[in-house]
Amino acid sequence: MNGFFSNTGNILFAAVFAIQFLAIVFTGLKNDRRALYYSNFVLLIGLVSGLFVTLSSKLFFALPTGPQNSLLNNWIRLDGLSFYFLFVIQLAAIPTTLYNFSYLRHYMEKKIGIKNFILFYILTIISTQVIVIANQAVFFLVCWEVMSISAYFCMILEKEKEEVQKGSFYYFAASHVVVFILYIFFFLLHHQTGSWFLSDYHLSFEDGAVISTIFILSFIGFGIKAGFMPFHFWLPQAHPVAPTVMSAFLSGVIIKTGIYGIIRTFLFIKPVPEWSGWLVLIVSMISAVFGVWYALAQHDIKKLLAYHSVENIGIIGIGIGIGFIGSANNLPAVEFLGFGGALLHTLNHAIFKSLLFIGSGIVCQNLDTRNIELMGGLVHRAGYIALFFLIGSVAISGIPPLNGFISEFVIFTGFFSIAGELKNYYPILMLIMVVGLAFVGGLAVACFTKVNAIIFLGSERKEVKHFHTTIYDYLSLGIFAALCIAIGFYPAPFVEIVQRVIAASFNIQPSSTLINMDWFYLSAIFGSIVLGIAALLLVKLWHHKKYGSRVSGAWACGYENLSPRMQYTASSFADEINTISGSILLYNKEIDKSEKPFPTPLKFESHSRDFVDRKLAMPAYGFLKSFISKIGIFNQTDIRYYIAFILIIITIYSLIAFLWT
Amino acid sequence: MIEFLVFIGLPLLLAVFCYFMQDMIVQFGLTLLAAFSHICLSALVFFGFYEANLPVFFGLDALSKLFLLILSNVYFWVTLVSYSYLKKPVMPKAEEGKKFYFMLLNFYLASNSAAILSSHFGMYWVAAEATTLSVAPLIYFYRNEEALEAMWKYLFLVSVGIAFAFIGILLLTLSAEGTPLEGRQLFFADFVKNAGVLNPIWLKASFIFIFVGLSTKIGIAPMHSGDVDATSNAPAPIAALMSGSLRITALLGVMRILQIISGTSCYEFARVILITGALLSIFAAFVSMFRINNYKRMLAYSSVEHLGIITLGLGVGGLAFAGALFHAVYNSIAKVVLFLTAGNIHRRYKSRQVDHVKSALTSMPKTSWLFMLAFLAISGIPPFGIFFSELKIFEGMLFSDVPALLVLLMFFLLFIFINMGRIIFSMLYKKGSDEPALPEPERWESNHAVAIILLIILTAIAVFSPDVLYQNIIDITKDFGIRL
Amino acid sequence: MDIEIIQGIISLLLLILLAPLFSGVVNKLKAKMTGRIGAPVLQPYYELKRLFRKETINASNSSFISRFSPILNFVAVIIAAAMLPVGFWKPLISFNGDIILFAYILGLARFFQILAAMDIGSSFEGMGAAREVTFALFAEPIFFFTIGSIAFVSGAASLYEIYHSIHLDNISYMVFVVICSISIFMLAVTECSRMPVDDPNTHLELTMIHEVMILDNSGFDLFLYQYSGYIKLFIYTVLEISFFNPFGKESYLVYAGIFIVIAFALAFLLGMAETITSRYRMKNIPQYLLFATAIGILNLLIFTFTQ
Amino acid sequence: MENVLSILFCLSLFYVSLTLRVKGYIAVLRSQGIILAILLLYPFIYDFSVYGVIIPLTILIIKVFFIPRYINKIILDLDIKRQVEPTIQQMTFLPLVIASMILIFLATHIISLITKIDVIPFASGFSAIVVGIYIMIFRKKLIVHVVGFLIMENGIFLFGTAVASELPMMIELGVLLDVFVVVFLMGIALNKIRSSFEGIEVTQLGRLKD
Repeated sequence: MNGFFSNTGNILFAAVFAIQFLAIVFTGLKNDRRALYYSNFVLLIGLVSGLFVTLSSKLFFALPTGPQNSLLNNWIRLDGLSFYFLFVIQLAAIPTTLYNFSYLRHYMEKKIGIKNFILFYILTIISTQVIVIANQAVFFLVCWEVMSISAYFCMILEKEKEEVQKGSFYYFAASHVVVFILYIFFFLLHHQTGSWFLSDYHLSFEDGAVISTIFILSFIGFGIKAGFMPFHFWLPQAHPVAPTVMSAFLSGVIIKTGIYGIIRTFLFIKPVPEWSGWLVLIVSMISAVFGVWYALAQHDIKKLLAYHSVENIGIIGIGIGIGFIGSANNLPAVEFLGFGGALLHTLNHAIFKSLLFIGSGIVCQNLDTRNIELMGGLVHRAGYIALFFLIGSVAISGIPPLNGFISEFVIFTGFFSIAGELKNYYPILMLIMVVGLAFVGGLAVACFTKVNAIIFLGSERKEVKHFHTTIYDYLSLGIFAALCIAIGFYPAPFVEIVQRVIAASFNIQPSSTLINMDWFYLSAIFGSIVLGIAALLLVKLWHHKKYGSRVSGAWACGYENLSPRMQYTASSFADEINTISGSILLYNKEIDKSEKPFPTPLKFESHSRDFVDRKLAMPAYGFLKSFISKIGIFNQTDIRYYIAFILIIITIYSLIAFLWT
Repeated sequence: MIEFLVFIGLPLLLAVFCYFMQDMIVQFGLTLLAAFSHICLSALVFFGFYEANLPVFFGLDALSKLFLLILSNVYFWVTLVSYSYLKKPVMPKAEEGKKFYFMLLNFYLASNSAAILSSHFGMYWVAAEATTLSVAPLIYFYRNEEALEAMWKYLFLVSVGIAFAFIGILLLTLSAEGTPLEGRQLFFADFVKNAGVLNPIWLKASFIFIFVGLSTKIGIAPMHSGDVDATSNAPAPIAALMSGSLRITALLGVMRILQIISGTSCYEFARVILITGALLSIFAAFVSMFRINNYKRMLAYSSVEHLGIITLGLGVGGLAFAGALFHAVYNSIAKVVLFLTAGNIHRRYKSRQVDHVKSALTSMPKTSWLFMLAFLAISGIPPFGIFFSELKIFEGMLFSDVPALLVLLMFFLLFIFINMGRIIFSMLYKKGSDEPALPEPERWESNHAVAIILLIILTAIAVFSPDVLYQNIIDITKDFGIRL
Repeated sequence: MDIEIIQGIISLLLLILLAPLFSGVVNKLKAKMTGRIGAPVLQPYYELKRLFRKETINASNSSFISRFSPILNFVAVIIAAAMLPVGFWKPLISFNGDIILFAYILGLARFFQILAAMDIGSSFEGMGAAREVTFALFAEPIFFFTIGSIAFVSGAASLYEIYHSIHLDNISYMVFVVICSISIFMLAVTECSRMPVDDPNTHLELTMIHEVMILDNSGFDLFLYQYSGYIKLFIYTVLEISFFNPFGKESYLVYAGIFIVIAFALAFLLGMAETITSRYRMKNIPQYLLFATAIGILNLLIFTFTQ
Repeated sequence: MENVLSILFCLSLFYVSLTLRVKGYIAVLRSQGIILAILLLYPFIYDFSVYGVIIPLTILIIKVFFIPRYINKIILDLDIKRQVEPTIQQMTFLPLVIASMILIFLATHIISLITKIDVIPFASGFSAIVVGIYIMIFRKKLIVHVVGFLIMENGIFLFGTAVASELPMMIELGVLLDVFVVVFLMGIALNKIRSSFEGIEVTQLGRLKD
């Protein structure tokens, strides 16, 4: 504690958390509305001031109000990586919390108790922040569990619904698996270094098999949390059923703690063996491709977005994989590009995924459904929501000029860099990766054109009486959208931050590949796009004035009575792509064909089930269950068996004793 | 002498008194007083403020200090909620059972204290059997068929089991033949001191018999059935008492013989037996959780599981041994909360079937939240204590000579957790087909307060990790000759 | 001003201005091959002029997307064109990794075009959009395989440098480049909606891909779409032509000659394909595209292991 | 003398595994109690002490008088059928008992080569334990289970004398008291079972399951 209060930054830093904890107190208010407003407001103050303190740290602006690196007897440690993730968390949490005001009003109208939700929401946010700064293994685990459990309690806001029970339980079970794996992970680290402090964990190649074990454990453990492909199955179950605020936070931030864990592990064990880079790269590529492909087959908007989280985690993982390969071959340039891409995409994904979830939440609440087949034409009802959603969609598809492109661009450059630095067979493999990533981009385009078009464009498939939005909706979406645009158009400062994070805390040889990319060139090009569009818009206005413009019905081969039901559906839109990998997506179509002379109504439905869930996890559980049910030995009700057991077990033990040497 | 009076004499006297005095309030008040003095004195003894001086056959060492505190802690809280529990019993037939409730409770305290404090195997055996006898009628509190069956099975199985333990004790004397101990009394301390010269064959045999015999009482598979039946059918406070303290007392017997054996060449063998038994019990809990349909039974199996974990820790040794002792402390507290809240649910829904309990979280929010928290606590989720003790056990296992077992253990624990969670959440959330018309709001009851206090204690011990507890457990491991 | 920038601007202007001419040539050649006289070579310019003078009509259900999309489409295509090296001149936009931007900026155009099509709310456009998105998905890997393989062989990451690394003196490298050009040709066929993937002259909405997406556009919007369509075709043509540049020689005459010869050859090939083949069935098109990808992979493998 | 008594004890075991009459069981209990009492009283022929007689006398009182009478009373009260229905044939049960006894005697002999034990009382005691458990396992009537338990207890007692353990008197008395209370409680429980269930056979007690 010595000297804790000697630094303004420390005091401010402590105050930030104190304010956030104070928010919990307000959830105790009797009146739901007051509890919501007061506690959320206090939390917002805490988060905003937290963001300022974070920004004033050495990593960002190096103001005197930044906290010291090591606090509370080194239980809390603030290195570049921690600050960066703290920044991501706080940045994403502020608009999400803003949206809370609007989102929870619907529940208050329905007389559903929300106080527990707010309480656990605040707890989740605090614990997530503490995770990335915790420097003591047990403390880390405690925060990790508190985060998981409080997120779980947030999820069960609408606990009466069966799907909520099921989906949240997936999450609950998955997080327990993670913790068990992390136990072993930390035990091994503790055993190797004799310390419980994360900052003391430095292992070297001489530790051989232990390094591999630690790496595998961290990749599986944190990978489950992050949602890499074979371990992703809880994600599409849990995200749709969570309240939107929570899905946004879960998808935007909580799964990033898994990424934080993997990168942190890298710092413990670097330089990593090269196979680990390939493992991460291949798993991530599979996650990216199939994540987005699964997303394309979904009709449930939140499930779709959940699968997109798998995809984006895959992209982040690709960056990490590149960094690992660079580390294994001692190529700082590649490391900077790989980890830089991963960290940037972490930030970007937090922004646009939260945006998309919140946008979808607004739509779902107004339409009272998550099925996109029942939506449509909302652009006429809520133009700005549609616009913000569009910005998020463009960003997540990795299309210029928004932020998604920036991080993908860094990752692409990372591939080129590996191919350039390591000749031999690397170019071929990297080319395949490049193509894979481009393919992911193409699928994302397909998916988000589908989502945008079906939800917002065309005409309304379901009667919407009143589309209710509040200022908070626009505020939170607006902040996110502005961030998407800002990072996209002016990436240089953000890249510089990432550069500094890697240079400061990754302890690798300096390299300026990341910062020396032509960022201003990109900004100029994007600027010129905007200029070009503006110019053409003026031309267009002039043209309309001169040659006129009018509105008329769409071409329908002369048919007059077009109805909203005749629009192209999401199922049909994605059908061709989904059919191609139907066996992995478990994509099945039900076409109700009529062969009668007078046609009856036809039906077309398509469904996709998760392969890992349906073909691996559930059958494994089912097998286990049926196997267990065959074990009748403990199922006796007769006391004579109980007594016989004593005799038998004594005989067996005695035999063991006799045979004991 | 005063300590002997408080620990054993007073409850015994009160038991007699309660037999004649029929007024419930007086019985309750006196019992509570005895419980309070018991907890005070055992705390004083534990913290080292009071040097206890007990008559022959009795004695105190680090281990019994710890277990005595566990007992008096559990007993005190259980007594505290007993009165309100008795006022509103679930079954109408229970009236008859109330008459002997406090008498048996006092008798239980006396016999259990005697068992823990005993320094002699024979004394331990007599007292342990007496605890069975005091608990058996309490199991039959509801006076229904299930309770009767449970009581019969428990009484019979444990009696047979404890008879085997007696054989084990006799075999122990046999092992001392031809040594300086021959013809001497069966004091633990003597045996521990001269452990090296004991005949290993008989020592092994003795260990097997004592372990298997007491397993019926601890609930180590495959002898756990009687225990499970009894715990699941006993009234909530008694179930809490059994899970929290009685099983630990039985475990004490095993630990005594383990202490002797730990200094001899048979230690490896004893470890194998302990680990086998422990894994079998965890496996039994694992198997049962898949098909269980009765939440009290589920909790009983959870006890089987956790006693299995404790035994596993004892068997593995090292850090896991210390972890197991911490686990014993935490488990006893968490189990009390679980059983008390489950008792509330039982009282409301009049059924132990999981399917009959619907949307408990809305109809009885206080109990349900506590129940859920207790479930989280027992599943080893921080910041509750069991997390920390499990951490120690896991770490101890990973770096012992049996690291592979950790994977097996985690596999079992994971599915136990998943299945328990499935059951508990379905109780708490699942909507019933017919909602009762405006269920009356749940009022605060004494057992809510007790549950909250216990959960706070559970967290506080873990978070502040008091030195005295830590030191005590270090002392115990020293007694056992185990290097941390 | 730097001479390179002026060269870049000139080549960009050349690309934009000559693009309709190329389409005119293709159509003329095609007409000749089917025995017709055909429209004049400058017909595309007339068409653009005609469209420009027409009133703009929007579908009643459409939103800002379909008004905004043509503009964005046009700008994106021009930006892409600005990255293309014409001859040995350095393009206007050239930096490390611009091939990624090139592919993605065309993706941006496509994204909004698809949205604009869906904006109408008619199933014709929906169908077209669905097909477009499917085929584009499989087309993108072709681009990366071909251009990317040259890039990885040369170690460069900008289009200009990639093309300048091509030296047609090694026979195995020559074969490699020729096969790459075949892949790019197949890509161009797909991206620019030519036979056998799409029939630009069909009259049945159900069989269209690209045309059906702009079915409800007219006037200025259609003008922009058409124009960007011409430029896109020409972009791919230039990509193709650049394979065969003898970059060692900086002679305008040689370059112009090669440009004209290969452009004619390509126009001939396109016209020929449209004359002698019929459009594939929709469900066979992905196979066609995968075939092109497979050629790319095979080519790269052979090249890497014969070096 | 010890060996003679032990063999008598073993004979009672054969009888108990042969008979199907409940009365027979009670007679066996009585006779075993007497054997044990004699066994304990035998040393006093040479060296009499009033203090040492207490335990054998208590045994005599509890094991020979109280418990058999109590069981008899239960049988009469509850109107238990006099005939025991075995779950396995007597012709299987007896060979099982004999085989187990042979095994135990052989094992004891082997062990006695290593350590110093009295083979016959030791093995007889152990056999009684095993037979008691066999009776519990292979008989359906609950009252017979109680008898089985008591035979096991007797076996343990014999066993105890064989290993020459000297427990303090207070504890010996405690043990006896415990056994007595167990039987007493079991009797009460049997009464209740009789009034709650159809019969008093172990098959009735099968309600408690997962």
